Amino acid sequence: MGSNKDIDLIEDGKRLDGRDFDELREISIDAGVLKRADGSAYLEWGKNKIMAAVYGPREMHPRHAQETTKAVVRARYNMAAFSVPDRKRPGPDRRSTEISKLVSEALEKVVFTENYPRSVIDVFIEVLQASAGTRCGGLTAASVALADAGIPMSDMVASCASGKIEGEVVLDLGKNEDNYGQADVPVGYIPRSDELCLLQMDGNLTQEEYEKAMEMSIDACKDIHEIQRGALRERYSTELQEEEITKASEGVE
Amino acid sequence: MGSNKDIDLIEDGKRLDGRDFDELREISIDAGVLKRADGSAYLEWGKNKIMAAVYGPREMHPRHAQETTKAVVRARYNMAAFSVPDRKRPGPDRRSTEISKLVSEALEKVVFTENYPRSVIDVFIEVLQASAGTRCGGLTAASVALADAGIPMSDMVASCASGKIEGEVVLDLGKNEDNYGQADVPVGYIPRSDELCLLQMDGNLTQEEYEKAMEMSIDACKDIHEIQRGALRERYSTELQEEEITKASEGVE
Amino acid sequence: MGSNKDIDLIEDGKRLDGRDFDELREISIDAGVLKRADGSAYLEWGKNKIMAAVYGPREMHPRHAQETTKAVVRARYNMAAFSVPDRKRPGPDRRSTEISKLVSEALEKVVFTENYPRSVIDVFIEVLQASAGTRCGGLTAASVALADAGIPMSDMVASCASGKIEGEVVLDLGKNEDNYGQADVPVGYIPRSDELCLLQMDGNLTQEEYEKAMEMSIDACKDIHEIQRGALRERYSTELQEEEITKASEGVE
Amino acid sequence: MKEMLSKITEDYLYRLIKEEKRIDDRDMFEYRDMEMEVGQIEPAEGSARVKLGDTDVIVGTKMEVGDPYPDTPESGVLTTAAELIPMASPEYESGPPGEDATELARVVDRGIREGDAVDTTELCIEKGEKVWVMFIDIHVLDFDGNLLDAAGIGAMAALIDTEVPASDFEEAEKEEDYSLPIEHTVVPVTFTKIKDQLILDSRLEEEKIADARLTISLNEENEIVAMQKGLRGVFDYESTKECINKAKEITSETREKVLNACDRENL
Amino acid sequence: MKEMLSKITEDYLYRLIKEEKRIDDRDMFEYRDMEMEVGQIEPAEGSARVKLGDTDVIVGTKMEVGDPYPDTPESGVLTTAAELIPMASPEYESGPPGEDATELARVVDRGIREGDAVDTTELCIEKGEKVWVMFIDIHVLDFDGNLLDAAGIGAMAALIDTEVPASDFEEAEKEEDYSLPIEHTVVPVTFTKIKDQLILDSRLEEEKIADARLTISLNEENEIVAMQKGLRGVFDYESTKECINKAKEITSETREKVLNACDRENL
Amino acid sequence: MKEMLSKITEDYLYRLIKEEKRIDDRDMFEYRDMEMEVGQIEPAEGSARVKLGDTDVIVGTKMEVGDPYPDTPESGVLTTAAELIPMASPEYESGPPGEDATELARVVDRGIREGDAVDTTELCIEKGEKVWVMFIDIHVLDFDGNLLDAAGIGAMAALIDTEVPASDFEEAEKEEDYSLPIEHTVVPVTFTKIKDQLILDSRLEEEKIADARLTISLNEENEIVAMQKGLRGVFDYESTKECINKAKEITSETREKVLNACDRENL
Repeated sequence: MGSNKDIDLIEDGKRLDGRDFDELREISIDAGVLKRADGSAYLEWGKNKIMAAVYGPREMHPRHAQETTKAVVRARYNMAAFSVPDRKRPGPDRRSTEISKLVSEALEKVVFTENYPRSVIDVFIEVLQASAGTRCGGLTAASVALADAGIPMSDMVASCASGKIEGEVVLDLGKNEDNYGQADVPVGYIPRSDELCLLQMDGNLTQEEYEKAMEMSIDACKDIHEIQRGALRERYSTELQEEEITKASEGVE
Repeated sequence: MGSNKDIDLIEDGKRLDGRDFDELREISIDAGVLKRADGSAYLEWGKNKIMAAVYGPREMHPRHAQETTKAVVRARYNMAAFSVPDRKRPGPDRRSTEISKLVSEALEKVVFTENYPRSVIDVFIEVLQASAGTRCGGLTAASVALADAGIPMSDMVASCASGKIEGEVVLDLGKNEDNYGQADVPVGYIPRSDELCLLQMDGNLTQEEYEKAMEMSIDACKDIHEIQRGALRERYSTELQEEEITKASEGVE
Repeated sequence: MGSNKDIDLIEDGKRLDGRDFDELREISIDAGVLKRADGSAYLEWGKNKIMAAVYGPREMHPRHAQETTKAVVRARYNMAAFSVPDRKRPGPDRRSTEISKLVSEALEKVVFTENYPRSVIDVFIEVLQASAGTRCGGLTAASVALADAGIPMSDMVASCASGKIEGEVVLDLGKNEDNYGQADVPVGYIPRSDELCLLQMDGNLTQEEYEKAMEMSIDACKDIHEIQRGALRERYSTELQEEEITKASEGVE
Repeated sequence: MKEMLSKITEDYLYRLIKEEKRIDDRDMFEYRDMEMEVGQIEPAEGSARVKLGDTDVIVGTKMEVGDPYPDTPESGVLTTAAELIPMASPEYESGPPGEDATELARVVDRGIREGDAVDTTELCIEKGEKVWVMFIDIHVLDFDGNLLDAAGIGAMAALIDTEVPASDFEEAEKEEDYSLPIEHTVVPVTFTKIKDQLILDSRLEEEKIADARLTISLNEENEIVAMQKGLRGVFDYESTKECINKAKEITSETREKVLNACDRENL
Repeated sequence: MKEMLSKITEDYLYRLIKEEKRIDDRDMFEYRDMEMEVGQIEPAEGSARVKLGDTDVIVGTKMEVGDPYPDTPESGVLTTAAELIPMASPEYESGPPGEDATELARVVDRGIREGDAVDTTELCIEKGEKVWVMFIDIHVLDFDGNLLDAAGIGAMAALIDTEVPASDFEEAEKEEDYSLPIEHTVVPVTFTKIKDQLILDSRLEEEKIADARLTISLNEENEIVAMQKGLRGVFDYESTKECINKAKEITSETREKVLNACDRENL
Repeated sequence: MKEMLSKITEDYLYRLIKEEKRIDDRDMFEYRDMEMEVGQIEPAEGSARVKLGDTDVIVGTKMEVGDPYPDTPESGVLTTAAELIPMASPEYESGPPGEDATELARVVDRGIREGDAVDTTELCIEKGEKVWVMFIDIHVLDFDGNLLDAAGIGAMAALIDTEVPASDFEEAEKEEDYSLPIEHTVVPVTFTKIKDQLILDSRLEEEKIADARLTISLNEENEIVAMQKGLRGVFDYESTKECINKAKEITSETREKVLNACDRENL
């Protein structure tokens, strides 16, 4: 959390961008937006712009990283050089290495990895524009990309953070709230099994605040899950439509 | 091209080093100058001093880089730390990476690579002293080194640049001309088939100037080709002489 | 050797820490101090604190580094970031690369490597606190760790330096003596065969001084060898005791 | 993980090309649909996303205040980098830029630099002491051929879109941001050679069987500012002249599209 | 060179856990013997060696004078690095830190940083110009599980042990060394989940069959300052609450041990 | 890609050595033809190319103005690097220096540095602020054994050849270039041990069967300034003394050759 400067983040019971304490920023997701990838999703979440792509299951290289009884889910989180105000030097840094690890772990739980021994399922998350909450956005988009790739899953992971600003527990911190707030708790949630597959926290929370934050996040994740499902429905219906058009036009010929 | 300072590069219809517009700097090539390499050539071109060596065909490592139907020609262009006024940090940089790629591509066309599936032919170019035109010098020397290594080739590549200084199209830019000139067009030429296997250009040329430059370069490449062939003849005759001396001395015993 | 400042290192025929010219700093060695390693030793030598561990013989990776007729001894000398006054950046540097090579070479001579073709015996030396003489300390500790790992050896290598300060040849330079002295000669010695497996020197010595230094070092190495053997005896007797205790307690049951 | 085309696909493609036909029924010298979105990336000083069919490239510019090079004390500094991220193709791997990414960055860079697209002398703040340093970052999202054109066009558009962030840098000694001083609009076009046939805007499958390519960058006065022959094949001199002639026509159309997409007045 | 447990060992461990037993007869929520040696490394500004059974970790701190980050001109700089040196385990390899070492360093770092363990504003020497830069280096000598706690506890102890070496640095503008200004004592505890059972201070064999872990760092007021779920398994929300409750008790005992080992008065 | 000798060649070489003979009929302690070209590389401040038979090494020096090390504020800085470029041997690979190149650079460096070849105090421009930084770069073109001597001799010759480029650096505060201040001429000689036989100037095939080597660097007063035992074999103490005795004779001949090749008066 930030340098705790005396910056007002709440006015008249609302946040500076007008949101209520338990209100998400706007989220939209498009599935199937890339051609080369086996699955993909593009997400806008507030000012975040994030692309996720999935390749696989495919043979794992290097071989010694293969697992004999299951596929490995290998996520790579990356920020474009121009995605942040101060240019990000290309290549992984410690932060992105950690996020890549956590996202890999969070996704593996929902994928039926035992179907594909010795394989790897590569998940690439590219942050094109960053504005607080990119790991949650990336995990959310990646789940949709996995589904778009047709990879058998028990559920999609929905992800969202809540935190504390000016002593209040609020949902989905924006950029200033993240910089000047007091705590941040990103969560990855599997609705069907009611389980947490990502959980981090930093800042300062009492146990009561923690519980309030978690309950907010879990509720929000359920909403996000609906948006994810909507993106897939949209995608399939487009595909269906296209098929129908093709059929129709074939009929014409 | 350089910073376009107002520097005189032409006086009385001659260039500062006394050359005519279509005149090459002095070039000399010695073939077979290294012991360990399978083939080698040492070239001096104006103030450039360049060594080229060839190893192979030999088994390609790593294996996944092998091609099943042909050999790969893999050139590595490198500048010695002391070859330029400001010390060059050891190791490849972006410029040398690009040159290595272009030289590899230029040479592969003349080598009968299909004779050596799964092999690699390594070409090493070391610039010991640099003074404008090292990629052309390196490519020219490398061709001789390949021939010296006895690798079957359809022809040797001859290479040379022309460019523009003070609005005039001239052949084979020298160091100051390169720094303060207006355009540079390095060319790799295969005399037997009249084809271009290297072609780059930067600066500013009209189409007419381009044509003038190219015609100058192609003519010059034919001259350079003669120098290359001379180096090989010299090499073989030395070898022959040595053999004869050996025979003679054996006769004496 | 250091910057040759005018710093007094000898007073009244004694060194600043009270030692005689041919006196070692205090040395203690404990064998078998780590659980995961196959063998280990912890050494304190003056203010040096050094841990050595051995893994192997085990299969050599990468495969192309295997030797078909013998094991390779591969030492890695490393300094902890906090082991020196100015923080040492993690990772190998040129100095540690050279020491690793020399220690590998020094140890291979005493190990019966031909017993383990295609294998590697890894020796890890971690300097936790450095105070002049870490390569000798590391080599000495590593020998004990090899023995502790039960690896068949012809002898243990004992190692020690001598050098020159204020024109006098002295044994086992301390930190200031190393910084401001005139020469340093680290030696690795195999008592049983009376051979030198490590020998470096830098500074300035006449041949006479060299001989004096070497004779001091070889004598000292014999003493160090006793300390090494003591550490092993201690280790075995502890093990024996433990076994007896176990037996006794089993008897009780 | 280099992908190969099947022998059948390869033969089919060769047959098509011989008959002067293409897989997607385009003409030999026709671009795919070109979509351009300019200025969509807020944290970037300038940005452009260029789609050529399924090829999808984002170029962003970032600027900061830094040191000039000792030999050009009065010029700003330009740096171009390209990442062929593994999202874009199963053939791309994580890690530092390989030779393909390096060539891509350098060809785009040469067009911009040698074509004097930016007036770098106006990016000098204090001679020999401090200048604007500009990063042009090329990010490939989806790869279906012809990266050189997509990236080169995107870079030019991103530059035109760039606002110099003077107000963010005290050292800049200006209080207001201003548009990047553009001197020339440089646009590349790449010809791909398959057997003896030249085509424009090659798709991935076409590049798999390509012998050579030739990239030509022209400015608005039809002057050649950069060229690059690529791949292991050759060109003869006559066909390079042919390409230059065609390039004039094609790049002026492309230039039009770039300027339209950019919506900048003072050019 | 990842080591596997044999099927038999694995089954045995699962059976034990099911019966709420452990290989070394410990209780589910009992630490192994914890040994702490503080201040043994002379060249370090502060140091602590923590042994949890056979797990053996040294943490050392080093300080130097350097530049502040532009966005925090009045704060000292904290950097945490971890090396999983190959001495400590046959599974560790030489080379730059991998993802395990990176996660270890970052989790320890977050506890220290977000828990305001150090009053970094007191490490500012001259606003925006020079500050103390502190390196926390984690060196693992022997690995038998639960690195996160050993390293986190060691880091807190090393910080408490740290003397700011003001007398060594002219730029520090103070003539005497002084104890590092400690604001909070932050202590982590890690719960390991095997099937449905939670345990504390897992040993290597237990980690081999672990599904997930949860690290919780608390300060002396029982406020949560950092959390991290690790591994490929999940937690349900209820059990995270359970863990937090247990963590309060456990960390206050650990904190007591740390303070005793450190022998520092002004806290 | 380590090359092996065939068993037959190996046996032949051993038999020769036993009879105190060598493949090229040299004496045990005889150098191959030594060719030295000094000052041929114009952009270098100093340079020397040394050929020992087919071994071919170029050493170049470069100087620039930079910062002194904090602990030697009144001394110039010396850095030695070696590249075993893959041109020189099928066994060398591209990439950062391995342990052989590192040892080579460090042994050469120690001879120069510990032998006070250069008076580095004269390379101080302004105490604690700016000094001359010198790079000695060793470039191996053709490798047929005994790199240590070729590189060490070349480095000494290149240093003697070096002109300090004061006129190129405003910060140097001198207007004219001047010869590098040489204090001692340090020359190395390397003995190679095969079974119980010592030889000088080993060729590649001899090094393939060598047990150990010993490099001894002496100054013009026959003082030992650096030694290094290499390879996996051993020396006994008596033979090191023998080597030192022989080294005096040999290095004074070598020193003569270096000085003749360098054609510098003020030494």
